[in-house]
Amino acid sequence: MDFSLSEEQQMLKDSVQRFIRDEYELEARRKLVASDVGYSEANWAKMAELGWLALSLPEEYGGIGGGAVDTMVLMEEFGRGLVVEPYMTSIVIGGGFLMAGGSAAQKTELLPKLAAGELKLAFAYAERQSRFDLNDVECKAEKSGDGYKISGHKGVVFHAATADKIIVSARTSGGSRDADGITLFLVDNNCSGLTRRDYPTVDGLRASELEMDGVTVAADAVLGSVGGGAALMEEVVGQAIAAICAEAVGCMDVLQETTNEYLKTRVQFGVPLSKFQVLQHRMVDMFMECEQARSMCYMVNLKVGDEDPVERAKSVSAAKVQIGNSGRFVGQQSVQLHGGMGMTDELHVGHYFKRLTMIDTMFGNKDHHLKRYADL
Amino acid sequence: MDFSLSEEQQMLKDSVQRFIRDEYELEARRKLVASDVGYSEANWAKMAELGWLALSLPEEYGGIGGGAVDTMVLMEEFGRGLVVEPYMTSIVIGGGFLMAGGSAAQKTELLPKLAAGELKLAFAYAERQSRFDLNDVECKAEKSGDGYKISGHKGVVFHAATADKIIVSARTSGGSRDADGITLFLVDNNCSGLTRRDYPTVDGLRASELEMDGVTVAADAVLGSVGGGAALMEEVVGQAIAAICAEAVGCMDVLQETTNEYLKTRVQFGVPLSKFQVLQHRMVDMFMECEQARSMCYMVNLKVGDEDPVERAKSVSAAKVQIGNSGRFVGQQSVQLHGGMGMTDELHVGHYFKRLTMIDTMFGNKDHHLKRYADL
Amino acid sequence: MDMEFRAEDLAFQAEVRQFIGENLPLDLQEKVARGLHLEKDDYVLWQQKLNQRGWFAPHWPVDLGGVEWTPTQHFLFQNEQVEANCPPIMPFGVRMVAPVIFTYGSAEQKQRFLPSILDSTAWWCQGYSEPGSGSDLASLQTKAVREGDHYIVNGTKTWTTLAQHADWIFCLVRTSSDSKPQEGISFLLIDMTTPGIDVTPIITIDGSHEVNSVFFTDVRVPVENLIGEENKGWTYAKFLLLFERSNSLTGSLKQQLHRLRSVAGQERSGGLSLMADPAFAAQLADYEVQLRTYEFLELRTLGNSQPGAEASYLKIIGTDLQQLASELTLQAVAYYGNPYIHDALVHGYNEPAVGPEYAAPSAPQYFNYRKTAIYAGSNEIQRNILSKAVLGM
Amino acid sequence: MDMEFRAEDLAFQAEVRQFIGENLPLDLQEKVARGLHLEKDDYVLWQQKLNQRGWFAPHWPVDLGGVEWTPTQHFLFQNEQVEANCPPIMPFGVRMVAPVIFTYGSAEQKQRFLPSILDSTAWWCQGYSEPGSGSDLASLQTKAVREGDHYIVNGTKTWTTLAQHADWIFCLVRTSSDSKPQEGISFLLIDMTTPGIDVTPIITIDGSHEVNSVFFTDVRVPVENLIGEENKGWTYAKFLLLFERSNSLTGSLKQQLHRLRSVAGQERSGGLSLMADPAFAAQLADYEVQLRTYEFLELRTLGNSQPGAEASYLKIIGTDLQQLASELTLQAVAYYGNPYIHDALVHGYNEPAVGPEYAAPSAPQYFNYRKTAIYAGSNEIQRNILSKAVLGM
Repeated sequence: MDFSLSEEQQMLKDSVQRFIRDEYELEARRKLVASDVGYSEANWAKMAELGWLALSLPEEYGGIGGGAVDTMVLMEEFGRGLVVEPYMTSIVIGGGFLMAGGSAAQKTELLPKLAAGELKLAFAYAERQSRFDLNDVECKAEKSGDGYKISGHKGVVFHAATADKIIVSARTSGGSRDADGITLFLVDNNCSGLTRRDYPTVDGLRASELEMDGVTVAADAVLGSVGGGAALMEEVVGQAIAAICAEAVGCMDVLQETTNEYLKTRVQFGVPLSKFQVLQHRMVDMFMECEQARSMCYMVNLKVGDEDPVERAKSVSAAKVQIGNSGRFVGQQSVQLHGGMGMTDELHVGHYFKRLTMIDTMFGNKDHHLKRYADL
Repeated sequence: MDFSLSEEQQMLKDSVQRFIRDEYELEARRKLVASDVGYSEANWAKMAELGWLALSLPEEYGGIGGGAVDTMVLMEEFGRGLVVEPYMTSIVIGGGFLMAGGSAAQKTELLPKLAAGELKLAFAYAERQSRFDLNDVECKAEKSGDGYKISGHKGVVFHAATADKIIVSARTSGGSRDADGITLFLVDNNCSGLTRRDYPTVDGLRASELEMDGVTVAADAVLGSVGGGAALMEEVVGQAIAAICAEAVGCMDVLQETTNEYLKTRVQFGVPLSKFQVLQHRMVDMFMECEQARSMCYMVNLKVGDEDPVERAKSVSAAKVQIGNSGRFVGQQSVQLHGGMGMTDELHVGHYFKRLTMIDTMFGNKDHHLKRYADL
Repeated sequence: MDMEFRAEDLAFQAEVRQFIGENLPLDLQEKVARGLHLEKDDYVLWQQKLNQRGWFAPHWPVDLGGVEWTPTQHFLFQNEQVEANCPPIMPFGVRMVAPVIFTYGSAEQKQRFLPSILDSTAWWCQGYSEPGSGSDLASLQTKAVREGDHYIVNGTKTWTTLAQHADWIFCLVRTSSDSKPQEGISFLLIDMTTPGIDVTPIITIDGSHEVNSVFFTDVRVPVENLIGEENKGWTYAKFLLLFERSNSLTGSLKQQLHRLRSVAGQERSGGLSLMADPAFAAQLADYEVQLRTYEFLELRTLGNSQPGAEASYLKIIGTDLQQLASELTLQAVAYYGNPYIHDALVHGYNEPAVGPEYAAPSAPQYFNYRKTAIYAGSNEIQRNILSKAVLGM
Repeated sequence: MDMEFRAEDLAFQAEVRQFIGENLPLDLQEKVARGLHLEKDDYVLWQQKLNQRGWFAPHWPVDLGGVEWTPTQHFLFQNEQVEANCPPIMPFGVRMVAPVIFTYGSAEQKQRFLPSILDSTAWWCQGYSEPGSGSDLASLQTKAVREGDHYIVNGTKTWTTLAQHADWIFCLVRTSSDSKPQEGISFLLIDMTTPGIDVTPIITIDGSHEVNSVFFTDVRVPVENLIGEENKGWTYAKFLLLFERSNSLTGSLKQQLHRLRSVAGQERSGGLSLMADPAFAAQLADYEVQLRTYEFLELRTLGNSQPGAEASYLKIIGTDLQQLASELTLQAVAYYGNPYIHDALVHGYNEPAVGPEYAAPSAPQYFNYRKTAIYAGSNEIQRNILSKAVLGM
């Protein structure tokens, strides 16, 4: 058992930290968020150049072959920088789906482009009625010639507007909430029958509503086996949760450090706020939440590849619960301890708080995962 | 709307306070708890003499005709004194059942004796499998001649050893957890077929396990209608909960006052503990829990007679939830803030804490009542 | 002790209901119900309707325009307003500066300021906090120096709610630095059109413009705008803070609960209503129990016309519940807490909603409500007050 | 980063399991599993078995009887002990005073005291707290005055765990009142049979006799029983406190969880197992998540042989979880938390149980475990330490 970073991981960490320092000052990020696409293509190209897009992809397809812990190192620093580029959707999720379920042809065609920054992917799974159940799928794909015709609605699809292809879950058989009968499709973003409504999100990202009205795809657009999408989603979403836990840890650490610093400099009643015992203990509680979140982040990234599906699912859900609880406490208290200043858009505190709030929602909030854990 | 006490209620309060001051010093109580019967017959006689046993009973049967608020005033002071006499089981519950469901003959025979302190009652309802569901009754009563034969087990029957008669819930029809088909019986304590195992409880009271093996009762032992026991229990247990909420408020107030006093006198690091901000805020939280508990105690005692059964049940369950939460916090923190001293049997802090802990269990803990509230 | 409403109370309640039914425009009612941003005109319209009926300032002395209501009537009045989704009353004039004016002001000041507060032709804002003085209000640095018949005011006020609409600001200013910080403070009324006043928006984390910084540069304020005595302003400030904190929240909490139940009733989980989800149902029940507790805590203090320490615990518990309700609502809408289209929060937005219409205000309200535990003396400050005032620690 | 156990780790684990299987008496194992009171002989028996195998003091230096285990082996060893319901190790000798002796003691002291700690023929207790010195340990008043070759000790120690069995007590005593409270403290080893020592039981709220007051009246202690230098005892005391606080709790928390799951599995609710009750299942899952978090928090600190600040947060979080598990267990047994038959908590009680056998220890354990947030420096004190040591506040 060993919880230390390898030399390569430490170098990666340093490299991302440099990037954040140079490119992700709060004002720079604010401009990206307000820009047309919502992030920087130049940053994306730089990420390709630095090998980060290739990090988790297999060596035989132009990747570096890193594991969950490598992605964790990167995502934690992305969390510290509040990075808005679509790394999670494109690389962790999109790449994850291709690796776990892609055919040889799909891998050969798409993975090298992904690694090179020439292709972006998004993942459309949520529906109006589905809440956090990945298998609650009403969107339908019907056999049509050699291919399929897909119709239905998908909600809150992150970074859909800038994706080249969207991975869509649709039902090829079974009832609305059956695990069996869900199939994943690689759908071109600009294909006919697909209508997108794009919008910003509260945490400075971009997402879209998709309406599909008889979107036609060929048979080779199927990702994984027909009807076998549930297991594939379970696997890849597990990896995404492990990665987002790392992002959350990065956010929390920044908030904890910033708040501690603020309390030491803000003077009220003639002394720094850091001299008030109630605030000292609150900070200790925030610190302990950060340490606990980090522990579970390590745990899930070490276990997300576990062969036992129950142990893997328990690890994923337990981590998501802890991250949700810790993120809520650290986020809320950072604002509270900053007082009025914490309420302003001007300080970065609120931005981290909003991101942490939305991370709890991603792939199921703490209530969802607590129930899933209990049911396992 | 008016939350003040009437002149009579204030006099009652003063009178109980005098009794507690004179008879319920911690050492005196300790002796009662260690005694054979676990309380004082002299105190019981005095309660009869002072009219307290008659307080809630109807005037036409030798009572005073008081309402829930009168009982509340008394029970709050009993809580402050950690009174161990069986007022709750005998008068609030026993008397409550006779008033709500007793036949004219039963009332005429029993209520005057109850008011005079010549009769004690207990209530046997819980069973090994029932948890907090009053309608989960496996104990059976079968028709036998003009009367019934009762067989089965009843657990944790408070003050059964000293009761003259025990009110027993038994099933005359229906399945294990049906609301219909439960009948209440007045069973003589020394009747044949009834075996009792008596024991002390963690909070200094007495309780018993009952085994009934063909206990024979006459038809006039039925309390209320045959098969209609569920509604009767719901009503009387509601009243009991309202009364026990008042007892809990008395306990909490003592703990809050005592702990505040302790913090002001206990010096550590050269200053009284009351000068530490963390402990100040903790005390404020305890104080607020006491005020909230008191608010719900008033609420439930004003609403426990409401004609709308849903509103009545919601009031009862909401109050029990709040009392459970407040009692837990105030009890635990009183021990914590007293430090090592709070852990000793010698101080009264632990005794109030234990009583509050057990009050949460009585008639369903906070989880049970939260669920009941949600289901209403 | 009793909980009965007397016949006259019920008649009063019916009268209030009828008045609201006849006077509250439906589109305004809908705006409130949906949690959309309200414009200045929305507030003014409803306040003027109430004033026409003589119900805008019921807590004022009768000779100045108040009504002799019982505590129960006050309670019923406020409850009905909220149940019917009336716009909230802006407190800065009628509930905050007015009691200071009619308690400590001169006859001239009463005559000059109270009528325009009553008919809502003057909009007030509050100049208390400063960039360096948050919890420690008494450390404020905005200076007022006497020059003939005027004070010359220099300094900065911040977190000034809706100052962008204000005609007047009531300010705490430092008129002496000689002794204890509390002793050199004065209470000034300042015309917002005076030269040298500059209002700058502060955008909060929910993206809204609710608060402002107000900069004062050599602002000349006539001495007749001083309330009471020079250097005694702290007394009036504390008096006002008690009113600010003792704002009844039961009504608005119930409104939040209605909205939460309505949202949860429309959300689906596992093919059923979210209300059927045991974890959500338990949290909702827990919230309802806490709200009922808060309501009865408030009712118990109804009789006290002069709010004291209970103002602090009602503030702590009430704002905790406001935050909790907003959090549960955000949880309820799941992924649809994410979309943020600023214009969708304004009445008259013509695009179709992203996801369910009720979802849009959820996240902004959750973020915005973090302020409730900070403003009017943070909940930490309230606990300090209680530990001293009530527990003698 | 990895979580693999290497082949040698797994071999070690198997070795430990086999040893326990062959050496732990079944009735002792059952006593532990059921949460009954353990006698002195129970502890000693198991400690001696471990010592015969060379596993009683693995953290000691190898030349004194320790073993060169990796952190992983330490972890596995402790885990196996707890999983198999071995009696806990009494820490006062082997884990508390022994490190002080082998770090700061003289060669003679090592020779004299360590062997009897190793073979459990000497039972130690801890003389730190005093009636007036709880959180503020350095204010202690027990005096030791040098008279020739002896110290004359007068004063009172309290909360002395299992002093009724002790042969020796290690004491903090005041040898000087000249300077800062911390600077006049010395660390003395005192033979409990010395005249003038009086042990009085303290009964705790769970009804058990676990702690004591120890009174010293003109107790003569040879100067060779002084550890290190006179007046430098605070250094040794703090060193020892770190060991006390850094006790791994993962194992015992898992044991509590096993018991809780077993109880809940046997309890009925609405005709089903209590485990099927959504509210209970959610609380149990929440507890399991917290425990898993604690376990990995502990694992992350495994590598640090010298415990630092993490000792404080592990203590806070670990004891919170101990209390929570005991509370959930009490909730699980519902009405059967009420009966209190003192003798039923002792092995060999021959009456049938009142209600289910597993219920009897639930309430006493819940009450008893309130101590965990108080002892070894209350959790409030731990937060003070962390805010200074880690956060620099």
